[in-house]
Amino acid sequence: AGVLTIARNEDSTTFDPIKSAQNVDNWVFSNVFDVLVRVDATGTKLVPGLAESWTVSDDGLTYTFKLRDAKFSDGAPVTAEDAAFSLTRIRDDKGSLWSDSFTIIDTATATDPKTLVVKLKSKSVPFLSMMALPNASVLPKKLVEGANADTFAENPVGSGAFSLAEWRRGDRVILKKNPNYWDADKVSLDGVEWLVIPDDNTRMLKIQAGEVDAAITVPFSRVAELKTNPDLKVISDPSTREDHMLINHEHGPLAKKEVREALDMAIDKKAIVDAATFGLGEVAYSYIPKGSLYHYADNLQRPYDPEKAKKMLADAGASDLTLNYIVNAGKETDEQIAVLIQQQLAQAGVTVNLQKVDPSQSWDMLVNGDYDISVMYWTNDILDPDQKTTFVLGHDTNMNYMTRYKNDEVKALVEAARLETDPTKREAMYVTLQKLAKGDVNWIDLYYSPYINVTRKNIENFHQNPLGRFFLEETVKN
Amino acid sequence: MSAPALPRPLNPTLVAGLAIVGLFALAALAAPLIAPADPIYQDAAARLQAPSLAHPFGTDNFGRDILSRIIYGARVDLQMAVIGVFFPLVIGTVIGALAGFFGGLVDAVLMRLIDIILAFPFLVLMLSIIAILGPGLSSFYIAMALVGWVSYARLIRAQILVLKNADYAVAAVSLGFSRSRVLFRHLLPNSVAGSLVFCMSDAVLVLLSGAAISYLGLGVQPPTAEWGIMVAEGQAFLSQAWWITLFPGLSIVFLAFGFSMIGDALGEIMGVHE
Amino acid sequence: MHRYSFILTRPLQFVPVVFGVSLITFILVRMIPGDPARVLLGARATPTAIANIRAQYGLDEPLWLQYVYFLRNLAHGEMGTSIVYKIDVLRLIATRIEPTFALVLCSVLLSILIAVPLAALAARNQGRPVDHAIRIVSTFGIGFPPFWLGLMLMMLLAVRFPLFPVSGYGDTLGEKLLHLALPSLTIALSLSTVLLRSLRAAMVDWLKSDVATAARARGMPEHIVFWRHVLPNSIAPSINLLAVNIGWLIGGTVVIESIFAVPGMGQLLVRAIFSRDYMVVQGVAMVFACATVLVNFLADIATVFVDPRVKL
Amino acid sequence: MSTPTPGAPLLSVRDLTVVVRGAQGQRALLSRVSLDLGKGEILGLVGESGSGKSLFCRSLVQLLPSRALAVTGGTAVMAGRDLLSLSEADMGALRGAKIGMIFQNPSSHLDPVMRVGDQIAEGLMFHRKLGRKAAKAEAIAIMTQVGFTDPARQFASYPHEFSGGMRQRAMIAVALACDPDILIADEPTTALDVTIQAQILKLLMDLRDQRGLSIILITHDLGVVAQTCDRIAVMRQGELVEQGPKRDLLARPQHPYTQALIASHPSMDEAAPTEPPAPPAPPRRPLMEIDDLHVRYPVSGGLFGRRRSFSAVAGVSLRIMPGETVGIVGESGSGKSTLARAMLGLAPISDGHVSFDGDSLRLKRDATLAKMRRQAAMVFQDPFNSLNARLTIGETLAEVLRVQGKVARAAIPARVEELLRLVELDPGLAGRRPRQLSGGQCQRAGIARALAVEPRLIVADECVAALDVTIQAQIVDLFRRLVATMDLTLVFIAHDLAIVRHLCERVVVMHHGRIVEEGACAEVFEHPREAYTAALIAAIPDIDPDRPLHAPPAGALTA
Ligand SMILES: Nc1ncnc2c1ncn2[C@@H]1O[C@H](COP(=O)(O)OP(=O)(O)OP(=O)(O)O)[C@@H](O)[C@H]1O
Ligand SMILES: Nc1ncnc2c1ncn2[C@@H]1O[C@H](COP(=O)(O)OP(=O)(O)OP(=O)(O)O)[C@@H](O)[C@H]1O
Ligand SMILES: [Mg+2]
Ligand SMILES: [Mg+2]
Repeated sequence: AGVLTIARNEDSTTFDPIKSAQNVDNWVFSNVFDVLVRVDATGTKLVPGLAESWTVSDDGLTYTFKLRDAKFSDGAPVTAEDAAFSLTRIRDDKGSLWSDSFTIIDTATATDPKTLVVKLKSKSVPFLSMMALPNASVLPKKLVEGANADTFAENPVGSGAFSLAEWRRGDRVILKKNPNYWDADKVSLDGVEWLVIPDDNTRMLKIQAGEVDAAITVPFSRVAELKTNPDLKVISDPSTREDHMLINHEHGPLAKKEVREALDMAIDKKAIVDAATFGLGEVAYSYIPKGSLYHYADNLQRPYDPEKAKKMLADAGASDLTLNYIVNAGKETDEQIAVLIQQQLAQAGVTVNLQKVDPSQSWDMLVNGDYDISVMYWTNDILDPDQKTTFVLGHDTNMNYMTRYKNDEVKALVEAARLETDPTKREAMYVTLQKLAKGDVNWIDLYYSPYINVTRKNIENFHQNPLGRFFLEETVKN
Repeated sequence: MSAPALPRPLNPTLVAGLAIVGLFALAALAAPLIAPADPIYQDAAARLQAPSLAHPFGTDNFGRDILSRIIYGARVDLQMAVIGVFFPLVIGTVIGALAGFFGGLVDAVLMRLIDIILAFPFLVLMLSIIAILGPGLSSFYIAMALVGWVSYARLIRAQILVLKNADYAVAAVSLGFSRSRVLFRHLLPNSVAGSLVFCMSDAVLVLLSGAAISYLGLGVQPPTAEWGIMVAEGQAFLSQAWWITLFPGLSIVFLAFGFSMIGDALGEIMGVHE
Repeated sequence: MHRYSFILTRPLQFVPVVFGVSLITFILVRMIPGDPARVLLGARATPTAIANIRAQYGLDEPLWLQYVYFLRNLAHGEMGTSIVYKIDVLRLIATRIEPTFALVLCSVLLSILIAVPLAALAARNQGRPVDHAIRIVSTFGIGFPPFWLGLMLMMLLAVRFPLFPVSGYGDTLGEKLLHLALPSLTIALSLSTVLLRSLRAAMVDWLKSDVATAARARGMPEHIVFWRHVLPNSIAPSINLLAVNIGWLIGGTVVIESIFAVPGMGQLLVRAIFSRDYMVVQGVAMVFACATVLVNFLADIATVFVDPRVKL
Repeated sequence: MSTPTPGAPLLSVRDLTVVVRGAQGQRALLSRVSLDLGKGEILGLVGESGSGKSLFCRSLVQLLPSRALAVTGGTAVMAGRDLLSLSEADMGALRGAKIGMIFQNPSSHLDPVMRVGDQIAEGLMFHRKLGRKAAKAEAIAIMTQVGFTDPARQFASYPHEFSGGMRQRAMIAVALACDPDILIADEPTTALDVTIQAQILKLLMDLRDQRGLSIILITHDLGVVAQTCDRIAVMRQGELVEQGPKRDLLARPQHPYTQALIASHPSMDEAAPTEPPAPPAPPRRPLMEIDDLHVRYPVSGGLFGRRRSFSAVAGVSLRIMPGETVGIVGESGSGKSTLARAMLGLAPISDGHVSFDGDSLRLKRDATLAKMRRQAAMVFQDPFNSLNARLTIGETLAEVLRVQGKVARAAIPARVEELLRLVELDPGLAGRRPRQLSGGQCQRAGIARALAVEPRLIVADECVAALDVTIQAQIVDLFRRLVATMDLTLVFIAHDLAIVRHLCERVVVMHHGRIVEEGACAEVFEHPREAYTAALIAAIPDIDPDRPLHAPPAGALTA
């Protein structure tokens, strides 16, 4: 019982699920809305959501979902009609940020109030994982249709465990328990308040002062100190976040694999883990993060060896390499890593010029290829590795995530893996992909890091799955 | 009766102010000689060390020596204070003088411009310019110059407006002096006192703006040692390692103190408050 | 009486100022490299998705045409739609306006409450230890970065001695004031030093002035000389200073807002700049501009009432 | 109030000594000054500028201008108590209540942001414990007494809404509010023109007669003293050099300084320069020709800023021949300085023509101005403000010489020295800035600067007002010499009609921006045609105590 107050660093931007692609929104969406298929707490399995069960046709093109008896917070039943509407909407709506990902849907129709049939244009194994995206939540057709979308975003009605009571912009989102939630009996909290406290120090002081029950995105630097506080619990949950160094393959010597290999060896990832995550992270060695589906634990790890790196660079004719490093301004950790990498690469004779730019601008520079190296991170939205793999290795329009990495064998394999229905074969394909990418040094994997949250002692079951979903329906405030 | 000119005793406030600023300037100039360590060298073994003999002001989360960073930071911060004030002072003085002296359309246009800039949210301008030109000192100076001149222009213009009707200005005109001579030799020297006093407190404001920008993450390029960014970055370690923020913070305060004292003294000497 | 005629005519000057601010903001924010659509879409952006968004918000039109649209909307009392928040900019601003203005107001009042008595104490004891102490402390006050000061106050007065809430904004008036106490104090500590110095200087001068001597010559005791003659005369120049500072404050509360999690416009503005939410930047800038112009206007009115000689 | 026994003075000062503590130790500013003030007596305190007159009065009420000054000896006994050793609280009770003070410069001593009436009532409420209403009634009564015409309205006015004369009266009202026994009036009329000066002096004398008030009147004008005082004390360099009843002292001055003071006083009676006027020269072209000149200043208008204007000069026509010496007189604000400035193209001409040496300022503005700048020069009214405070006198002069280019560069220092000598200034002062000079020295520097141009025409605005009478005489001589030997044309503006009469051939009388009378000096002063001119002449206080002062009617104050 009771209301759980959670301090986070940013406010929600909207309550229309198709119009946001941000974690801050998704994490609240999954409290308020429900999806057909959910990802479980471990982040590796799909489990029933609004759909009690589903079947896939043999050609892999037709998905039939059986909906459970669920109600929206206003008491109206959740129907297959609503689900069909929601899927069509995320594909077709002008304001949808996700149309690209859902064009694969050919038709979505309700054959009866509880049965949804989705036909795909072409086969896609990751499709089911996509259904678990909070953005694909099932919305009440009646309330959203037509010109109502804007008013709906202000007064959303969903079938999640909580419903929106009030949104004080910039301050807090106030949710109250949804009595109509299909699994309402299990929900212990009377409500949830998501408070916005942008400053890290303030957020930590806030929980230390006992003014909130939980605070999320704890800076790694504060963990040790918070752990000594007997009133607090520091919770570390595995995440799919991976920090990596992008390399622009088209820039001079960086086109040479040996040079990229040398760079990989010149970077002491352990030191970065220690400095940036205070030892809480782990050295990364594959683009599919540890704990995710098809992660390859035995992937190649090049040893840290600046001397060898120096020699390799000399052999490759790049002994006086100078690199332009785009640093995202405003993120302290990014700047710290930048300084550290600059110093490490210097040992291998590489001169690194740091160029700090506003994060919104760095996107443009990366897309335009105005960079040599830069550190970025990725967190998975869906459980299936296909999404990230396509973006990173699949030669899509993003030039393989701005790296301009080219390997046709890899490209073909990415396509094939998407269509492979046999899990074992599919896993083998992804292992190969991980090996190939590592071999080509498409980028340099740096580290994996966990989600660190902190709660007061009296809070139980406050955790996140690797995709970031908070299971507040299980959280208990004593 | 003409009293003999008494030798003016040195103004103690001025001496103290100059001494403080001079000390920092000296530290900046002699940084390589007096700094005990390389300000950007990271020593993984010496992270977050409290002040000790080896590191009198302690080390930061990269194991960098804070004393050395402060000494090298003096270079950047003094430069920021000086350049951040110099251009606004010069631009503002010239514009204010022209507006006040010529009056009419020139004045009307410039005054509206001043109104606009005064009403313009400083932060929008600052952040936009830094975003356009990229974070770094030169963007900072440009932003400061674009906004900062307004205060000086207003001060000077108000002075010139009064003084251009003063008898000595009319007298200068009556003696056939050229306009530029009247403006630059007779009016301007008599109008700058207020600006000079103001520029001392302005220097402090410039440093603080720099610190605020650092807080928002758009400060100087890493790994440059600069006090504002040191304070901003050290915030994360406030409860574990107070020394990371305290010493650069105190440096800003002391430099500000020096500037304020010079400003006070200039005010007294030049009789601004009459 | 025509001494006050400016109250009617001055507001006409708002128009060019607000227009100018809108034009400069418009050009400036669009000169910033970076694409709002890409910011919105994040890492998964694809060129088609980007083009889609740009078209939706009219960002693919020529710049001048966008400005024309903007002006046309403005004429209808609209300021466009926020790209990030997807709602009408004016409505968005309306939800954030109160905390910022409450914060500015409290800070200014608090500064005055701090500055006037201290300035009086210092000026009346000019050259004595009290005076030196006040001047030194106030000079130090100017030099502290506000974000540091704020954090210190928070650690002291909210965590160590839990007198005030750490951060946020309340529901009721009482709660709001309680929440604004620390942020206002942080601002006031630096703002009051500026005021204090100018007031003290003016008071010292006026204490030595002929006006004070004349009052003493008619037998007025020192406290009457001070409160009735010196103080009113010293205030006038500080009003202008205060107005300029409030102007700076209005657009500069962001750091304090973000430290104390005050849900105000400063935070909105900074996020909008970083995410290239053009219409929001535009809207907030114009609200700030109007507020600044208004504050200066009020200061003019105050000056006219304080000093009967002033004509505008 | 007990009347003191006859003979026993109301205030008795003995051996008053005031020192200034500086970097090099003490310096006495007042040394052992002793004097008495009887009941109902007006004591005139005269002496050169800086002799300690103001200081003397301020010591009596313990209001020394600076902390560096201190009373180190002496007594000032009033009703059995020594004023100099009273505590601050006792002194406070006395100030205003028993001793009223009128300060030298009323403008700076009135609180600009407080209503005049409140400043008068303030003392009443404090000393006499009157309520707000009663104090207001009393204040209005006093205002009526000092000559305010509409005190009920003027009670609510602010000082800046008053003319100089009215402010002076307000100051007097403040000083008299609590009905003091002693009034100290420090140069109450210096800044005023003769007509207003006469009104105020008359008022003080009336008050003495009505209330039995004792007055210490400080002034540097012997005429004022002669007209108003009973006794005179003369100060010089911090010492009281001579004192005695008015008539004795004026008739038989003992101290050489007093003698010099009296001898240099210009009198209207003395005949004009003895030499007969030169035979009329063959008619030449006028050097300066002014035709229906108007100068209007904008005044802020009504509610919607409708422009109104005020005519400072309204239709003046005047011709000045080469070699002529023309005096311009008239009450304060009559437009003399404005006319002078407009003549030289330094004030905007709204209407009419000014021609210099045949060239019209309107038609050929640039050319005429260029010529004028090289051939005409002005001496400004305010000696201090017309010099650039940041330049030394030497630099100021050298700059003029350099810009004008009439003297070779190498010869400039010598010429600067020569100019300084010409105006009786020690060339050693060349390195001083205006702030380090006395008012009189600044005024002479201003004259030297005008002479540096080697002009054909000098317009001298009030150029001797701040000077001791002795130096005044020397400057007048210098001008006379220049006119005679160098064919200089002189336009001489002055309040002091006596000097004009001494120096000028022709005089122009101005009133409200117009010329009301014009003619040969002797003619106009002997037989003024206009009543205004006659009033001006009559208002001049004469050093002869037996010529009573003619004050114009008090109604003029409201103008
Ligand atoms: N604050 C001060 N510090 C030092 N010397 C001062 C100060 N005030 C006045 N004096 C000196 O005291 C002397 C007497 O000054 P005081 O004002 O009494 O002259 P005064 O006779 O009233 O002259 P005036 O006719 O010009 O008013 C002058 O020499 C002046 O320089
Ligand atoms: N710049 C100005 N703006 C408005 N009014 C002015 C200005 N200069 C002078 N006046 C007004 O013009 C009138 C004439 O002024 P002017 O200085 O010529 O008088 P004056 O005869 O020289 O007086 P005084 O004997 O006091 O020097 C006065 O009423 C004055 O207030
Ligand atoms: Mg005096
Ligand atoms: Mg005049």
